Amino acid sequence: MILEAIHIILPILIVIASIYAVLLKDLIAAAIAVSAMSLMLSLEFYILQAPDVAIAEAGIGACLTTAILIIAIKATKRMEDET
Amino acid sequence: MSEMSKIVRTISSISFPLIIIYGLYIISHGHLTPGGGFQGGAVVASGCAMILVAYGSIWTIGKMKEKNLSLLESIGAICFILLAIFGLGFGAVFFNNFLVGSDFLFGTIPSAGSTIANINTGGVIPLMNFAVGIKVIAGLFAIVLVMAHASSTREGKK
Amino acid sequence: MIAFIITTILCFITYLILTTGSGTVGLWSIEEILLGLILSLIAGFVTRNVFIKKDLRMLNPIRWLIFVGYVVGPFFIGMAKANFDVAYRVITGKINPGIVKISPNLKTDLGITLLANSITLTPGTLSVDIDEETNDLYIHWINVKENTLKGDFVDCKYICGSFDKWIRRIAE
Amino acid sequence: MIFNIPFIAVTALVLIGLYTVIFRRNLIKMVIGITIIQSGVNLFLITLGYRENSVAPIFTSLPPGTIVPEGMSFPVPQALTLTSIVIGVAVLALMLSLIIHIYRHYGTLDSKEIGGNEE
Amino acid sequence: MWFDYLIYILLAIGVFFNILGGFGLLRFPDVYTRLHAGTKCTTFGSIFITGSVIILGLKMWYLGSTDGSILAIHTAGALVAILLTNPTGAHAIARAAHKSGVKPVGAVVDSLQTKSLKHNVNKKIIETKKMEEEK
Amino acid sequence: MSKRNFAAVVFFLVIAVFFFFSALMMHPFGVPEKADMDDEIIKGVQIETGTNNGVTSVVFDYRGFDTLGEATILFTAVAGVIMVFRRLKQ
Amino acid sequence: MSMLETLLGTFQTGSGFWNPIVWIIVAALVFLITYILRGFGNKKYKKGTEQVKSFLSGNPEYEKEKMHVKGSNLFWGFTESLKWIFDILHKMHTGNISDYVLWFVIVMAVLFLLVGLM
Amino acid sequence: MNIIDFLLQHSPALIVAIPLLGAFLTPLISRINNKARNIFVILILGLTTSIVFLLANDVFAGNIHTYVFGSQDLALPIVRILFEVDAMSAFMAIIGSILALVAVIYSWAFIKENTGLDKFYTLILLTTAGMFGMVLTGDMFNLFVFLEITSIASCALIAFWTNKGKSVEAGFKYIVISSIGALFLLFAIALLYGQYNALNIATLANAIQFSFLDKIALVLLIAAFAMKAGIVPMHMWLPDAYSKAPASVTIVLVGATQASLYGVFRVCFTLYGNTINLSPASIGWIIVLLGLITMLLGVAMALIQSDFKRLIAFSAVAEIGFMFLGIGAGLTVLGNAEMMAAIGIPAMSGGVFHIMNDALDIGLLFLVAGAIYYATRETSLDKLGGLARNMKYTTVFFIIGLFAVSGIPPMNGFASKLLIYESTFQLNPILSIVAILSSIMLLAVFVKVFHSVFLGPSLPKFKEVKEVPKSMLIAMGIIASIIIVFGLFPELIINNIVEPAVSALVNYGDYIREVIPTFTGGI
Amino acid sequence: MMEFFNEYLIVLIALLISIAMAIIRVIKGPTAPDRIVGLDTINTIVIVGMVVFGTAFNEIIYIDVAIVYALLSFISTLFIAKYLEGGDF
Repeated sequence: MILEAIHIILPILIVIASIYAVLLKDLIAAAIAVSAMSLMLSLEFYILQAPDVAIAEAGIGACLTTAILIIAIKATKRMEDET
Repeated sequence: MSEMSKIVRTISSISFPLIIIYGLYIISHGHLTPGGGFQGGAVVASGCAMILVAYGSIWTIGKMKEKNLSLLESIGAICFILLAIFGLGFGAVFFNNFLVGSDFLFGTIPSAGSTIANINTGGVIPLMNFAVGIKVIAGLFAIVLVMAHASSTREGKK
Repeated sequence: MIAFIITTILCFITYLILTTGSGTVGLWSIEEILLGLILSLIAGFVTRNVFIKKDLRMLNPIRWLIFVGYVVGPFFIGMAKANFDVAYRVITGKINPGIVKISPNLKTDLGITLLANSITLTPGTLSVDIDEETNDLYIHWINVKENTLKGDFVDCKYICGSFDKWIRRIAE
Repeated sequence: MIFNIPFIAVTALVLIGLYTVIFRRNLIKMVIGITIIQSGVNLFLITLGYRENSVAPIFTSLPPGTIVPEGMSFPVPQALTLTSIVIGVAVLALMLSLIIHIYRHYGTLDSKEIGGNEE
Repeated sequence: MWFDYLIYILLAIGVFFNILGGFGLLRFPDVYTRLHAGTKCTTFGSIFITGSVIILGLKMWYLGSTDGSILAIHTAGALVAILLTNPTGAHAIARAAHKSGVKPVGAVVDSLQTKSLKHNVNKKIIETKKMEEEK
Repeated sequence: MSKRNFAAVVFFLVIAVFFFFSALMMHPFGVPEKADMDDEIIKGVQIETGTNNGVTSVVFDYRGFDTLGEATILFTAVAGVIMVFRRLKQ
Repeated sequence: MSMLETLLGTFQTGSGFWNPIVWIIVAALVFLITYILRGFGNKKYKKGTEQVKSFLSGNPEYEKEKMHVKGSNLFWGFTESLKWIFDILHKMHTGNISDYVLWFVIVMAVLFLLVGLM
Repeated sequence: MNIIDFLLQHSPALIVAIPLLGAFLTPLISRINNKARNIFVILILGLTTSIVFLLANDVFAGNIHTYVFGSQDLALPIVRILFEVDAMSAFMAIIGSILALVAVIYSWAFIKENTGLDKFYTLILLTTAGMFGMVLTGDMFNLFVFLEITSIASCALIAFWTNKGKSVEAGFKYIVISSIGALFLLFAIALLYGQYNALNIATLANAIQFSFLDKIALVLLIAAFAMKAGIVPMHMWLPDAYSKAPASVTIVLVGATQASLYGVFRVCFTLYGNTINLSPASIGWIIVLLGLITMLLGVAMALIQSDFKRLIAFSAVAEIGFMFLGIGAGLTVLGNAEMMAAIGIPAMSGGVFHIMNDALDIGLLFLVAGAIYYATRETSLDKLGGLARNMKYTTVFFIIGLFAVSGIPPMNGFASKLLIYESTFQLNPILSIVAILSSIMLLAVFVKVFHSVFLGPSLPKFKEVKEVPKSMLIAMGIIASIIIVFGLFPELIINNIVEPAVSALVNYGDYIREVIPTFTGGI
Repeated sequence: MMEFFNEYLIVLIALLISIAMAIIRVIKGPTAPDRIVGLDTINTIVIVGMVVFGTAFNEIIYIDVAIVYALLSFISTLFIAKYLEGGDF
């Protein structure tokens, strides 16, 4: 019962984080939202009984992806221009 | 301005060996606990990325050239594919786990069911873990290092 | 060379702690110990220059004992106080913040780092910046007592309590 | 027995990523969209391999009372997801390094301005 | 079993502080005060929750399971890692916030601001001196 | 809304509807219908490959060639990144 | 017919055959005839006389570079008369990555409607 | 044990493993010497090519090779990765090996003056290995992995000239397109896996019920592969990528595109072969229509281009339409034995033969374009002119390519196009009329190029232009001679290579029965 | 045994509520440092959640993942902080 509740709450949080990763104009904020999404995705993997994937997502998704994104934003520019 | 503050540097220095040894632990216990070559490699590469962010990419590239990293990655990949080809030589086909059951290196078979961690199992899998681990460490760190260095020397090029 | 040996030993101990309960030689199996030795040699070789920089003061075991005593004793108590303080402020919303400067007169990097982290985790304070040369700390204080302000500096005892003495004993 | 919420979340993630790639003009935003699609597909694979009241397919220190084939989640989707994650970071790194070069050449990240005068 | 009650109590304290951290994150007005809530409360709550897990592991070990010791030691490792990295992260965020120009809301005193001002003034003086010397 | 965006929204909605229905038509969450291959692997992990971790045995033994491909992809990406940021001859 | 096929046809389709060797012989014959015809005219060709210069209704000859018919000028009439089609085609190729992905989505949606609903 | 037997037995694995090993070794060897590296790469590709021919020789005799990684037994259910080589796979592998070998020989001189050459050769080897893996594998996820290898490596290769903004941009477009395509491919694979708990193509083909989810997966698979193959209207990345890449990369890219095309055919014929005619909306007709649009639009766009390489790229799009037309016509009559023998087999052999012809023709034209770029540093048709005086051999090669691509006898393009025209005429006359029309327009396009680049007065700025180096001429000569041989003796090729490949596609039952002996479908 | 461990699952739900609050801060925070504070909080809570879940399912080996998180989550924070400080990498 409680496990099912967790399986309902976590995907919703993931989707919310991903929506805001798209909507935010500040690319740094978008990168932070992607990182948060990745973190919760990893928790979801962990709860879906896949600890191997959770470690990989921790190392790659939550850490290195953010790092590369931030480096790329640093090399280009921060704000997404208003359309 | 390419270094972070003293506190961050000190903590990075302290936790760097811990992250490295922990990543190696994950690599070496890949066949027993969650983890393996990719995960452990990612952990160690992240640790190196921490040193990069704490000390700056110019300091880091003085310690570790990307050429050497590329070489290291090649060596890891060659080890991996040679282990696969050894399967052709010793056993019958590619990716044959020729060491399992041979009582040689990592050759024993664990008792069925729930066991405690016995590192001396898995046949060729731990060796492959190490090869892939070397490869992933060098590869991921090379990506971060090259990109960081390129972004920090942008003004110099223009 | 010394740095290499020390780092290797530290890595080996960490590895042994991580792999307890694996066999019969003590708590470990013989293969585990061998593999751990090899891996910690590698890790020690890689990290020797980053981990230790000409500062071998922390080799003394007495300092470690004091450190453990510090963490369990005054530090934990301070931390508990801090949290009830923050809880109080979260609920009531009473804050009076400001950034102040203290000069704890600690020489080593490790000491100032320990102090800064302790301060971050204890009552109402948060280390914001550090002066790289003079080791002065800039502290965000959630509840500034205005009678303690003397020019730029604030006396250490209002913010760190007895921490700086402990840390001087540990790291200097 | 819940109402397939994880599958719907997967669909939502894929669609959000696709939306980003189609409607957003910033190149880094598009890359973020691709990352989101990637996450969605990864989540899908893992979700397919989940069995109720199961544990991970690892025999070390197994919880007592686990039934061996039925009480374990599938190992194959997890292996596939590992591959997929590494592929994702490889693609991401390449895309971002190309974006850095594009910015150096064009001075902008707007996809419309960059590809605009194509014959 | 008083052990179980101890575990429950520790868990309850930990959960309370973690939720308090989240609550404080929403309630406080600026970055620095939010850092107070977000770092301190969650670290403290984590200590209690991991502490309860450690006690559980020790209890299992006492009851004769080797797994218990592994549980206790690894959880302690996680705790050490949290204690090592969390305050440093908070410090890095605070420094970054201050350098990127976020000012503390309702600050009584801000000596870092004056310091950086002074620093800038000094830099300008030195630069102008150099320029004059070059001329 | 331009003509392009209107068309995009329409076709996007079509795709969304189909994906949504496919999500509803999947097997119930947590109850897979068939499990031949994975059950076979789980049974054979300890005997055939000598490992305790099923995922690692799948990654390196049963589907080792995928892993070779994955390692190759990382190698390719690193080669590509280094090549893209190489120093050009003037 | 079948006799002829086996003799000549090196390549049989469902309804006929084709022999490239014959083609080559024909091409060679044509080339030979052309060469002979060219030989007739070649006798009267003298270098350095008026004969060599091109005659443009008495106008002076342009420079070499201007004489060259540019690639985009070729088939000008064809493209001009079908301008509306090519305009549409030009509009399709925006060079914008989002549009590329949008075309993918459109094809996918159409295929979904065709395959999924029927 | 005989060495040939040993090689033959392990050839499916070796074909992929040797280029990979070569790619991993190239950075090490290029530290020694640059020339050693070039020779090493050519040796590796030569070895691979010879093994490919060894395998193909055996496969065209009618055997299907299976190779299980990790263990030799083929017990059910299939848990290991399986390589399954039938004649179609061997056919594609031959194309890939020829193209890669030619590309490496060509680039010896072509990109000699650039930096970063060790990475360049590494990536070429990796692209080739990915191509081989894609066409040889019998496992869906493995297909995805090799698709990604191919696309990532070729993306980096497209952006090789990083000092040009356009080529970096083309590389970025390519990677976005291919990663999105690959992700939807993975989604489709996951859908199939979730239903049938299998990844092997044969096992899946045995189990597929053509339910709603299967339809979704089919659409995703076709759309993703078609986008990677450059079908209109998803072709727009292709001119960008082809025209901005170095010529020796483009020729490898042609091979990669055709590997994606192979993906479409493998999915339609083998994976869904048993059930594809259950769909009321015939997939075959959809593919035929896509092929028609592709032909017309590609050739129309090619007519108005003013850039040499971009023009050839659009004509490559048109050529892909021919293959889709031929093989789609075969797919419409799949399962109907009489129609298959009358229409399907000729149409499909035309289509399959055209895959090889397209690779050779378009490859030759791109190499010529690269040679002209090498000599003059110019690709715009408006600025080029009168080059026939300076570059005689190149002109001859271009004429050969022109004749071949527009289907003029006695080149190879004519044979395959004739087969397609005749058989599709029986299916529906409009199809063949459209095909002939676009073929004529293709001729017009290349006459334009020939006129404006090679003919005309010799321009003063190209006075100093010389013939290109020998290695480039050798590379072009290899392809040109293959084209002429294929054109002169098409029956030989069709009987020995194309017919087995076509029958491998049509008799999909054999492919499945090789793994699952109890399978009852198929012809 | 299972009934006792389910207490930990209730703790997990409470932690999820806390995560939701931090998510609100991440998406709402007016400046970038606010968002990082939220991210940092999520990090810590996720680590604790992992420990709790591993205990709840009596899987000792799962705790390793939590240690990885505790060590690595710090790094992404550092990267963003360094960006905001304004220095080159």
